[in-house]
Amino acid sequence: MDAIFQLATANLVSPPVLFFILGFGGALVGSQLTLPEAMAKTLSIYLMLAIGFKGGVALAAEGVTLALILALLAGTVLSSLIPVVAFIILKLFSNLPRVDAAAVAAHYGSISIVTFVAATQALEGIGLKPEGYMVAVAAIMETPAIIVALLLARGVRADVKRKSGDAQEGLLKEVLLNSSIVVLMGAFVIGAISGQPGMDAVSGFIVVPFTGILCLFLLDMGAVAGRGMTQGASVLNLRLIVFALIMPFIGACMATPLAWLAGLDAGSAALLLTLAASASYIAVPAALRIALPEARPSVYLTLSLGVTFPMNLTLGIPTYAAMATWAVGG
Amino acid sequence: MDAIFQLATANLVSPPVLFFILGFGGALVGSQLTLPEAMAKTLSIYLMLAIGFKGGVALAAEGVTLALILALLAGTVLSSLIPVVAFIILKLFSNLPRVDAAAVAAHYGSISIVTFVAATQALEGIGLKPEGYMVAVAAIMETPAIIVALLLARGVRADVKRKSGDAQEGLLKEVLLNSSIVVLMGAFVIGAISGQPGMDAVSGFIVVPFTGILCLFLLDMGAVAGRGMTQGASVLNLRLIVFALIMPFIGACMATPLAWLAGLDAGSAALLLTLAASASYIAVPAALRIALPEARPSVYLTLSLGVTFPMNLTLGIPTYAAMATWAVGG
Amino acid sequence: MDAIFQLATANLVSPPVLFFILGFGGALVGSQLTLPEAMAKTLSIYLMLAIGFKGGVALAAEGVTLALILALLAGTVLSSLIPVVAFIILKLFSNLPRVDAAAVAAHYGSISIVTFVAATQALEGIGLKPEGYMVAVAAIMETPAIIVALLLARGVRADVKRKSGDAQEGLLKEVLLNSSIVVLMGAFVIGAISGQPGMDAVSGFIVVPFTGILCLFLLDMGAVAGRGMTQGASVLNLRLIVFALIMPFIGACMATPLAWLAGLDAGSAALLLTLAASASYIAVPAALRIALPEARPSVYLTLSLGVTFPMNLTLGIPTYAAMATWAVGG
Amino acid sequence: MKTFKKKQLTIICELPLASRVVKTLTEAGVTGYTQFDAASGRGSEGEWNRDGLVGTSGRMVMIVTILSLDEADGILAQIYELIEPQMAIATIANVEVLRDDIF
Amino acid sequence: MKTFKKKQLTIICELPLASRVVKTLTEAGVTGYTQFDAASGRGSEGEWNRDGLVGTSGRMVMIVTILSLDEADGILAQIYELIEPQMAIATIANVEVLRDDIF
Amino acid sequence: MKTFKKKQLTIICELPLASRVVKTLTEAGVTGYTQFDAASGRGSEGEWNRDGLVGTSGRMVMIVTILSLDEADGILAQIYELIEPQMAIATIANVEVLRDDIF
Ligand SMILES: Nc1ncnc2c1ncn2[C@@H]1O[C@H](COP(=O)(O)O)[C@@H](O)[C@H]1O
Ligand SMILES: Nc1ncnc2c1ncn2[C@@H]1O[C@H](COP(=O)(O)O)[C@@H](O)[C@H]1O
Ligand SMILES: Nc1ncnc2c1ncn2[C@@H]1O[C@H](COP(=O)(O)O)[C@@H](O)[C@H]1O
Ligand code: NA
Ligand code: NA
Ligand code: NA
Repeated sequence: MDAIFQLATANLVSPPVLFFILGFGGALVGSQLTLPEAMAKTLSIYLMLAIGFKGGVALAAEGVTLALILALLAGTVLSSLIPVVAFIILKLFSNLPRVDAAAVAAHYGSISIVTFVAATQALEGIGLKPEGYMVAVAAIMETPAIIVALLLARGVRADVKRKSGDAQEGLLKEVLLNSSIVVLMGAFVIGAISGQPGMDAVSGFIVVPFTGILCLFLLDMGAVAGRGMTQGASVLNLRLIVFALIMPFIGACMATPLAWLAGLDAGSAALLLTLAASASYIAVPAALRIALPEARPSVYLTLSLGVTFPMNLTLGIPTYAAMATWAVGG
Repeated sequence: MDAIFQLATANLVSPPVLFFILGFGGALVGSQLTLPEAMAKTLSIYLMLAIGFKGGVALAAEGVTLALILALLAGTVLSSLIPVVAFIILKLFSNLPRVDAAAVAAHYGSISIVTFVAATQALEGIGLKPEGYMVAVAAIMETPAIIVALLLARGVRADVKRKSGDAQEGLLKEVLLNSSIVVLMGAFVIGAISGQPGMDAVSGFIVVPFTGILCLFLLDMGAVAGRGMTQGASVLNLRLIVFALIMPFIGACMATPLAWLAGLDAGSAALLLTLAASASYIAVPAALRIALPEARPSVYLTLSLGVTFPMNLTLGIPTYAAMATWAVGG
Repeated sequence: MDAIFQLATANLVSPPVLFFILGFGGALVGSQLTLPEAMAKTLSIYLMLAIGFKGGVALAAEGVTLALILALLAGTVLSSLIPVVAFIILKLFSNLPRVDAAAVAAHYGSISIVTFVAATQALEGIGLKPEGYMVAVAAIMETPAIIVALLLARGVRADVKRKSGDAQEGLLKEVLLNSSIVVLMGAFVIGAISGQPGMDAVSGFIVVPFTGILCLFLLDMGAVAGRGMTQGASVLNLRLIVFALIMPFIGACMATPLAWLAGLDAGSAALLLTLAASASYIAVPAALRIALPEARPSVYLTLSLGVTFPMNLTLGIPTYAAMATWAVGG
Repeated sequence: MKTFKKKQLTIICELPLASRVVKTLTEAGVTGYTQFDAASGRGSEGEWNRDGLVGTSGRMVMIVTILSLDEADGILAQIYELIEPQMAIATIANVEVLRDDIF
Repeated sequence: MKTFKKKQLTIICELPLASRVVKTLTEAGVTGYTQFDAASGRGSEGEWNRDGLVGTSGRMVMIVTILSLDEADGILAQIYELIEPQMAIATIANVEVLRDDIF
Repeated sequence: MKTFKKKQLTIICELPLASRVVKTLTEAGVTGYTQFDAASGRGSEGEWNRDGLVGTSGRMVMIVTILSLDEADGILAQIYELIEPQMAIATIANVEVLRDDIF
């Protein structure tokens, strides 16, 4: 408990989290600290590129291990099961219509790549460097949740056969070829090919300014999250807020035994828990606009972006790190 | 005199100033070297973030001193008095209508944050590192001048009672919550909280590329200033140009005794003089659009952006450094 | 031959080229990895600024030599002759209308500044550091080809006298004052003025992240090239593709004796060959829109951007390096 | 298809004024609006260009709102009062829409 | 000058939907279209603002296409079916052009 | 409110041509204009997209100008001559404004 507390404090006074809080607070008092969209998009590409490349270089050093295969498997299982659990909880304890519940479930089953980046950085800061292949685990966890959640929603949508064939195609494109994932995995492969000499050539861009650029990006993300919470406040009720605060920990608990079974080290285990706990707010919303147009963005975005993301960034990550250390040993 | 001359030469061949001149010259011969707006805005946020953070880290090391309080006081006094002096000079020696004179006075009383950043960089280059808290002084000097200038303009505007309540509210929001100032002060506080460990984490972004990024930004600012001067040339007359060249030195002279009274070191004193001498061209114009729509932008912008800003950047800063060193001792 | 092969392999697994391939491949499978335009434009300004500045600093160390004058002369000759050769080849072996043939010739006579930047980086990587003044050679080679090609097209355009006076003026402005060239040459002069102390001040921005930023930019350029090839595929026929693959080597062959005559070192010679081999796809298209509106962009852009540029980046540069080393000695 | 007649009100104004225009429209009860960034232009105060700018002044935006015929006149009067002293223009045009109820 | 009457169809929709709108227009045989980024706005789902966004959702674009009078009605019906369940609006207006043949 | 009839001329053209269009408009005496960046589109030369581009070619802009009824015809003719050989389209529409004198 004490360890969690120390980790949490260290995390809270780290510059990236403080800049996130600045952006979030700015939005609440009416100062718009967002970056121009062109820049926000570029920074997210930069972060994917950097984290993917670093992961690839690490993989080149580590080699492909059984743990990598097991971790990919664990990620797939989590991304498929978490939506089911989230959906059941929402149907039991909230009054969300089925389609909204399924949409929310998709978000919590999938992952937030920004949370992943921030967690990687925070874990390295406390000496829990995750394995390089966790990048691939993050990538693989994005999609299954969407498919499962669509099946969950399907019950209400038997009427939309014709459209859905078309929609599915667009959906797959939207999800599998979305630039974040392609850059992340592409940079991962490039890092694996070019190895340490490649890293030496680009570390002045990929490593040196990384934490600082993350600060700038989280300032923007904080502003967007704060805006999202302000604008979506009307759709929130106590039950939904409680869901958004508790569900991450349920996801992390589901991930814990899998991390242990897969034989992950503490850093990688902490990342797997974080991925399970995180909720998408970039890739999944775009996919659902096409696949589930009836679901209300104000519900799923406010929960994942306005409540869960800030909670994970501040309190969640240190807790998951502590849980992972406890489960697999420091 | 010799020292000024040496400082001025060193300043003139420093890359940031040379890039400013390139942008300015490009605009005059018809080559548009501006950056896209999204980038210009991001670079200005970066500079605020970096300079604020550095100031905060320095403050954490120095602690809150009496000099900090006195410097804030001096800044407030200068920002309130300079507009009055500028207004009187303009009413006596130019034929500007009262409302334009007040608008120009607001600009010269407030500060140019870009000039502040460039001066900080230049002063560090010649070994006159200012104290960290000067960031807070810059922030506090932005607003009083606007309020004083509105009072000066008020005489002609007794008719606009109803509107002005509404306008004032927008004005305060525009000025106090404008993202530059919030990022500057937010990063200052974050720097103070996270201290040297925070700096170690982000210096690869905040320190390493700083001067180079400043070059890129000043290339853009030079292009914008040159464009402003070209487009506004028709409203200029000799008296106004002389005003724009002399007023900065009057402001610097007003700041000199205050710097001495506040017991500032040479670097901080040079910055206080620079702040007094500088004229706003980003925050104040936006505020005046709402608060004084009758004032002509072509007048106040051409003077502050097209004449005073280039003069300060090239000749002003070294002169103020020399004045400060002379006044408070090197 | 073995050396070429080794160079080519090393080039192909270098991160910049791999990121280019990622962007290109993404476009082919339908994932749009472009950066926002504001960012692409800024990165290109950054690259011009950095490469120009570095060249200028190098020039300040080397001093103005006879080789510089001779290299400028060689560049001018190449940029004037290559279009003629390209035009004749196209008239003989393709069925392009005269105006399209002239337009294509303009592109191959002029240069691709991105190829120039990538080649400089690659050459430094294999220990063939070019002289600083090659930046000026690149700049001077941009324009003559356009003028020559317009003369070649003129035959068909005797009717457009009145318009062309006006068009010429716009053309010259478009070409000589286009921001790439002005920033490149401006930074070159600034680098020469501020020398090593200037470099020390800005190297954290200009040198440290350079290769990494080049990766990001080439990711974008790959995506744009891939898109260009996909969209333009319908205008291509085998003869045109063969032209786009062979013409660069003809240009490089024409440059080889001149590099030897000018007494260039191996690195500079390799760059001269690369410049001769490269085809413009940014500056010349813009100029021709005004000067030769009848020429079809889909033809000249698909060839230069979709075929020649990728070929140069992957196979061309190492080949030219090997040719240059062979011709002037390592 | 059956369409319904509406009015399209288009306002081009400087960015610092935009939030007031939007506030006026919202308080007057419009069902929605869309704002666009303009890139450059020329008006009574001369030329302007968005490139290179850092602050909100010096650049124009366009605000478009689709109105029912009834409300158009009243809203027009309020907008006129607001933008008259400022750098701004407003135009009204006839358009048709597919759903009567949402405008 | 002699001008010809055409219809201008304007669609404001969320970015993830845009490629479908364009696909529908293209399959219906329009001669061209132009798409613009909107900056901010308000509609049935509340306010939105492009600033700070990373993905495609949450921001609107405007798609403009000039149609001949004949084809307008058919295309309208198809577009209506596509955008009806989504965040989107569509308007039609009369315009004139100089060349009859290219629209 | 009392309104006045004007013409809105809208030109969509490639960016390298824009400065000439503006020059033509200015020399013809228009009181102002506003230029917008388009994001993507399709025309006679196929699809285009602004994303990723570095130069001025390959992307379109929209130039809008409000004209008095008298001047519209003459300006139209000049614009037509300029844009005819280029990638560009032009449309004219009826709009109303609140102040007669400034257009
Ligand atoms: N009355 C309106 N006038 C102009 N734009 C509108 C209007 N209503 C909606 N919009 C735009 O269309 C988008 C989608 O609207 P909606 O379908 O109401 O969610 C909104 O976000 C606005 O940008
Ligand atoms: N029918 C149309 N509706 C709207 N925009 C069009 C249309 N046709 C062409 N455009 C736009 O005008 C540009 C030039 O068209 P074009 O002259 O056909 O090459 C295209 O790239 C489109 O952006
Ligand atoms: N006749 C016009 N046609 C189109 N846009 C205009 C016109 N006049 C002014 N504008 C735009 O509206 C802005 C404000 O105009 P003004 O109120 O004349 O200062 C200008 O900067 C232009 O962008
Ligand atoms: Na998750
Ligand atoms: Na001042
Ligand atoms: Na060439």
